[in-house]
Amino acid sequence: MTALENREPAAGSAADTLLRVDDLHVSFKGRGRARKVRAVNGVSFELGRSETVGLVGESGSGKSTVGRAIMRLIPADSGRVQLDGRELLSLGRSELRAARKDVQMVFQDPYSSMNPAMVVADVIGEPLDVQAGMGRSERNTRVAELLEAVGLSQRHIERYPYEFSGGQRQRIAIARALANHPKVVILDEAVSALDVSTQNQIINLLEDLQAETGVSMLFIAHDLAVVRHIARRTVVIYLGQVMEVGPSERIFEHPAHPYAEALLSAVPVPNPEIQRRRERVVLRGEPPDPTNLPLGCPFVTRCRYAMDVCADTMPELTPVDGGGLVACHLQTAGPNLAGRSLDALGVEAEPIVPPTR
Amino acid sequence: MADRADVAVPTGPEVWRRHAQDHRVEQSLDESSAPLSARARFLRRFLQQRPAIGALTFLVLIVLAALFAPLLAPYDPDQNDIRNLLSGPSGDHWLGTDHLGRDTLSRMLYGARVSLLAAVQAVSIALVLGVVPGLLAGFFGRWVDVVIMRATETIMTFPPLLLAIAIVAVRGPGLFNAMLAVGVVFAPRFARLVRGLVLGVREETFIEASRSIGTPAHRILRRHVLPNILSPLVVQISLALGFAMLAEAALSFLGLGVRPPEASWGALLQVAYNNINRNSFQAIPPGVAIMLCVLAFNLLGDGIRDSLGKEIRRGT
Amino acid sequence: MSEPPLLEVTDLDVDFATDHGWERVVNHVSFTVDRGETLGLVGESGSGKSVTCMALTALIPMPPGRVAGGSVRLEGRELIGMPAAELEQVRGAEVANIFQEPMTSLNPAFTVGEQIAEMVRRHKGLSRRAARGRAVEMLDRVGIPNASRRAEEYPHQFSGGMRQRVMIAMAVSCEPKLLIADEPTTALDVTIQAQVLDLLRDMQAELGMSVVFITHDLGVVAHSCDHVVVLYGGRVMEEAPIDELYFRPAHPYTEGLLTAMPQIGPRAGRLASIPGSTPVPSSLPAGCVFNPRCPYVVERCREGEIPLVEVGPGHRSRCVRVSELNLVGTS
Amino acid sequence: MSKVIGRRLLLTIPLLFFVSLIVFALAQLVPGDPAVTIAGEQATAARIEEIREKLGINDSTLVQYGRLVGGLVQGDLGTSLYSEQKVTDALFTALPITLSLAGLALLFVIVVGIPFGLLAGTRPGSLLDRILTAVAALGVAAPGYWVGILLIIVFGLGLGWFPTGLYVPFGESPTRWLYHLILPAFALSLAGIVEVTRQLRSSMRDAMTADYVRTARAKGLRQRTVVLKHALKNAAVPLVTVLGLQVNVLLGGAIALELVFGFSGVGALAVRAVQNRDIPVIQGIVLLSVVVVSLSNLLVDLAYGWLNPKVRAQ
Repeated sequence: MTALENREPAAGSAADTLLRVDDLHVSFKGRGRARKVRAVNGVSFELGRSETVGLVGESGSGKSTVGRAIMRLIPADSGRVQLDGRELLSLGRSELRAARKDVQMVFQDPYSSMNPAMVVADVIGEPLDVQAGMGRSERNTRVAELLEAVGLSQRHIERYPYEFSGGQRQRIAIARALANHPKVVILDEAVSALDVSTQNQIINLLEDLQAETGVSMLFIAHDLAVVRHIARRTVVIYLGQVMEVGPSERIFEHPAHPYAEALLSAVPVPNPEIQRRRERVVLRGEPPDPTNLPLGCPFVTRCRYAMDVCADTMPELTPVDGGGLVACHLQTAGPNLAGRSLDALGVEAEPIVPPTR
Repeated sequence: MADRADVAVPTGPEVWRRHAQDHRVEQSLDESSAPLSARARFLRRFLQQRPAIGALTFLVLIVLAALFAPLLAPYDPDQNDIRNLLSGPSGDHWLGTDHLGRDTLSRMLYGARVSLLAAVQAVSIALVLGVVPGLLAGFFGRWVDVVIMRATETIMTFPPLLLAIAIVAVRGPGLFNAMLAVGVVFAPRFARLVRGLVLGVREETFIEASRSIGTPAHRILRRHVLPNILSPLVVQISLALGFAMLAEAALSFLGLGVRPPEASWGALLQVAYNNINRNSFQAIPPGVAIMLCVLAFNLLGDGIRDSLGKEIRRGT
Repeated sequence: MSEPPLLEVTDLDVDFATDHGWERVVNHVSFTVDRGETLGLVGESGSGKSVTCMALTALIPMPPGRVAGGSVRLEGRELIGMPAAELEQVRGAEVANIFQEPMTSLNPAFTVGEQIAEMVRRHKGLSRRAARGRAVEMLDRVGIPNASRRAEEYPHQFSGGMRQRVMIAMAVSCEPKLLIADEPTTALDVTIQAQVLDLLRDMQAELGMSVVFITHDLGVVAHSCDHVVVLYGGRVMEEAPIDELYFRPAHPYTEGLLTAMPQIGPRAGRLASIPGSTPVPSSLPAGCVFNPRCPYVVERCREGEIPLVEVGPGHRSRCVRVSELNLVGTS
Repeated sequence: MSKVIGRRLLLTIPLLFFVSLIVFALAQLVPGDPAVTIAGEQATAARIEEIREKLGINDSTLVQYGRLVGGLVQGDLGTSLYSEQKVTDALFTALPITLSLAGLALLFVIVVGIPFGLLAGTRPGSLLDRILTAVAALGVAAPGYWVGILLIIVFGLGLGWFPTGLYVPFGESPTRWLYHLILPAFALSLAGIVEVTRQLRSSMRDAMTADYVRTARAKGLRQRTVVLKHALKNAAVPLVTVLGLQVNVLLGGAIALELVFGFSGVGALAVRAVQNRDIPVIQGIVLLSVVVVSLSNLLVDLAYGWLNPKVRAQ
């Protein structure tokens, strides 16, 4: 029985599922004598047609690893990734090459993600050469079309990447990703390296492109405000595990997981008055060593509501009022919140020191 | 203020949204000049490197002198002149003569052929023996990498000149054997360089981006890896040519390279050294020639490196 | 204003040498920092905010940089042109710095304890032993568990957040009067950022320091600062007390930044943004440097040098249309 | 620390195995019959057979290799084909000369190269930097033995300040030992001085622009402390690499210089052995130099551990 079965469809899943990630596990061999680093530890979520899902987490949460594993740029230990019902993880080499047409990626660093020796026509044209086998003139027509679509002039077709600014390069990377009409685009911290106003331009562009082409987007980011804006649903992960998933509106207004609550509370609000008034939850300590995770909930070492049960049992994903799922004992074994958000708890719980092992 | 507006100017988020919408496609790009290809950018930067230009000019002149040695040389390089043994520079013999009365200038010109050719030979051998294992080690990694790298480490434990001498000892003295030895000594250095470059390029996101498109491995190697390691390799080839000249000169000086009466600059130095008590001047021209050539290869290499774009300068 | 300000920067000009000669990256920047106050220095990348602060104690590399003019007074003493040996006594002891990258800002070859202790020995003249003790005490004060053991460890054995705590411990170890924090939390995760911001605030209260806080994040400014200077193209665009800036901005650029700030609150349609990109020092436009990106641009904006004018108590703006525009701030 | 040494020594075992194979291959690859070479073209068949027996060439390859390794383990490197002298004896006579020459040259490299590198690296673009860079460019291009010849011409034959040859053992007279070694050691060290200057210059330049140096300056440390403590310790990592490689280069360079100055060191021995195709001597010299180079590599690794805590942790 996998994590996603046996659950009402309304909870954490999309209406018309396009991409389904189920119980994904990815690990790396640690350096030297260090043990295995379990980067992704049973992550499941779904992405609907023409939907944008945000995947948020801090560094070391495994969010980028999820994206790369879906793309099969790194091997997964176990789990399933289905695109339109077709399993991606078991595809053979040539099938995989063909399937890569449907899932594309935009990377964080707009500078290293393009071969400096190629002109824009070749950068954007590469997927067309490789996948579509287009003739040169046909290809260049399509490249010009794509440039236009991402807000660049087709006069730039023979220019080199070094001539463009970071934001412009990211537009080129988006054009490259869209070249073969993919079904899904994975954006891995695609706007993190940009200034705020450039960031907004790119986000607006992505929304326009989604409206035009109906492409689905998995938006991986650490910036909560950006995810709040672009994603209809959000998946919050911590140390390779899903803590909470659900409609962005609900999560951002009434987080059900203590980690999501703390994460949101930590984001400074650009308003001095609110900033002075608001009570912040400042998490103590730092994430534990990823080679030596707690048996139970990975968040137990920093959680202010931690109970004894949290230390040795990982809670199941449980439905929450207002939509979505949360993996927290407060919802199941603890003071019964009956599927409500954390604000309902009302009491200021003292953090307990989890048993060390 | 005089022009103060009576009607309030609309302000706030809506204005900015509309403003951004109006300027959506206005992406500034410096279009004052035509786009330059990587090669054109390289050439433009290279032409600004005065020492490198000087070095290149010098090397071209030396190569021409070597090519046209029969036309330029005032005497037959092997012709003895018993009336002029170990003479100093004079109108007849601009650079004097050696102990057999042979004209030093003529021998220098013919020696340039030998020295240059030997350097090219040694570096070509080193490239053939080094680049392929380096590519394999860098691209395949795992045990291939381990084996190849261990082998290069072992070879590099030998002092280079000593290893060359040992190889000459086995194969017997002679220019080709000497250059083969120098090539073998150099090969592991090229192997390591190429491996490092390949590893560096492999880490780049653009390789990952290309893989994610579904680009087959051979195309990645051809379109992404090779173009990005070629330029740093050229830099090293230029430097290696200098070192090979030094190595040839050393082996010939020790009597393990070129066989008499053929001349190379190292062999000329040996003859000059043997007669140093009678005429010290003869030691100057071949030494200066070697030094200037090596210097030129080094300056050229530095110049090429400095002309490469920042983005492909890694690893050099 | 009975007491003179702690730091008084007047008309500071900083140039950098380029292929085309000297380029001005900081142009006539002036501001003051009062005792115990936190001043925010805000701007996008390339606005000159870091260079300004590094020029205060001559930390910019010279060459290629140079301070071309202006004055920096710390308690009335002029720092520009101060002899190097004297300036070394000011750095660390009176003006301390924290930098953005805690990873590269600590020396990888020495233990963190040694790196704090050497500074204490230098400025406080403590013995080797006493300085060690002080280093451990400081590490403990910034919340590093097992301080005496961790003092013996090297920077690579610390996480990003812990390294920034080490930097803070080091910076405040000689109880400076002024702390310059250059994007101290930009490289950190939000939950760690919150810890570090709180720590900085606690240390400031404890030691009564003044702080200059350099950041591009208006959320962090709202959390930490009393007074704000907005920089663009190496110039001061607006300067205001914190609430004034957020609720009554007097420069279109500030309005644009506030509008573009993505918010956690309910989603409000399309994101606003400032079109175009920040100018490079070599090709600044004539007139107001912001005019090519400004929605309120008129003919007057494109000519001459725009003066910085007083629009309220402690509130100044470099905009010719400031009296005509009723700019909207944060709601 | 002892752990590092132990692991290093363990790693040397496969290396020595490889080296013994290569050394063995040297002898096997010699074209023609070494017995004929030794006996001369006119020797009788019986005489040649006698020599073959003595050399053990008639045994199988495996037996021959076993004998080589067996000899190595007992410290026996065989006998010279030419002089009938034991190879170990020949090496031990020649080694002090070469070590004196290379050691003094290494000292020059360190005491001249490091200050030059520091001066050039901390004042990039200054007149001094430009002069040093120009001299360095020439120095790296000039063959050491040629510089040796020039020194003989100027200081020996011309000015008569220094002797132009003859090695005096240290035990006999330390001052005359030094006096006779100065010219060749200087000529030998030139390339190394240049290499160290260049390397230290560039790594100091990098270190001086590093963030941690900015931090050190922001802490109000004296410029001297910033340069000699914070920058130098980090810049020293590539410097140590270069110094380690110098051992290799100096041993090679010593060969020609010994010839120029008429020292009968290992280099001179090697050249003579090559001319005579005296394979056992060549084998011995190659093995000896590998041991010396491996020892210097060990020192380099230990230095890395001290300079770079990250390496130590692994």
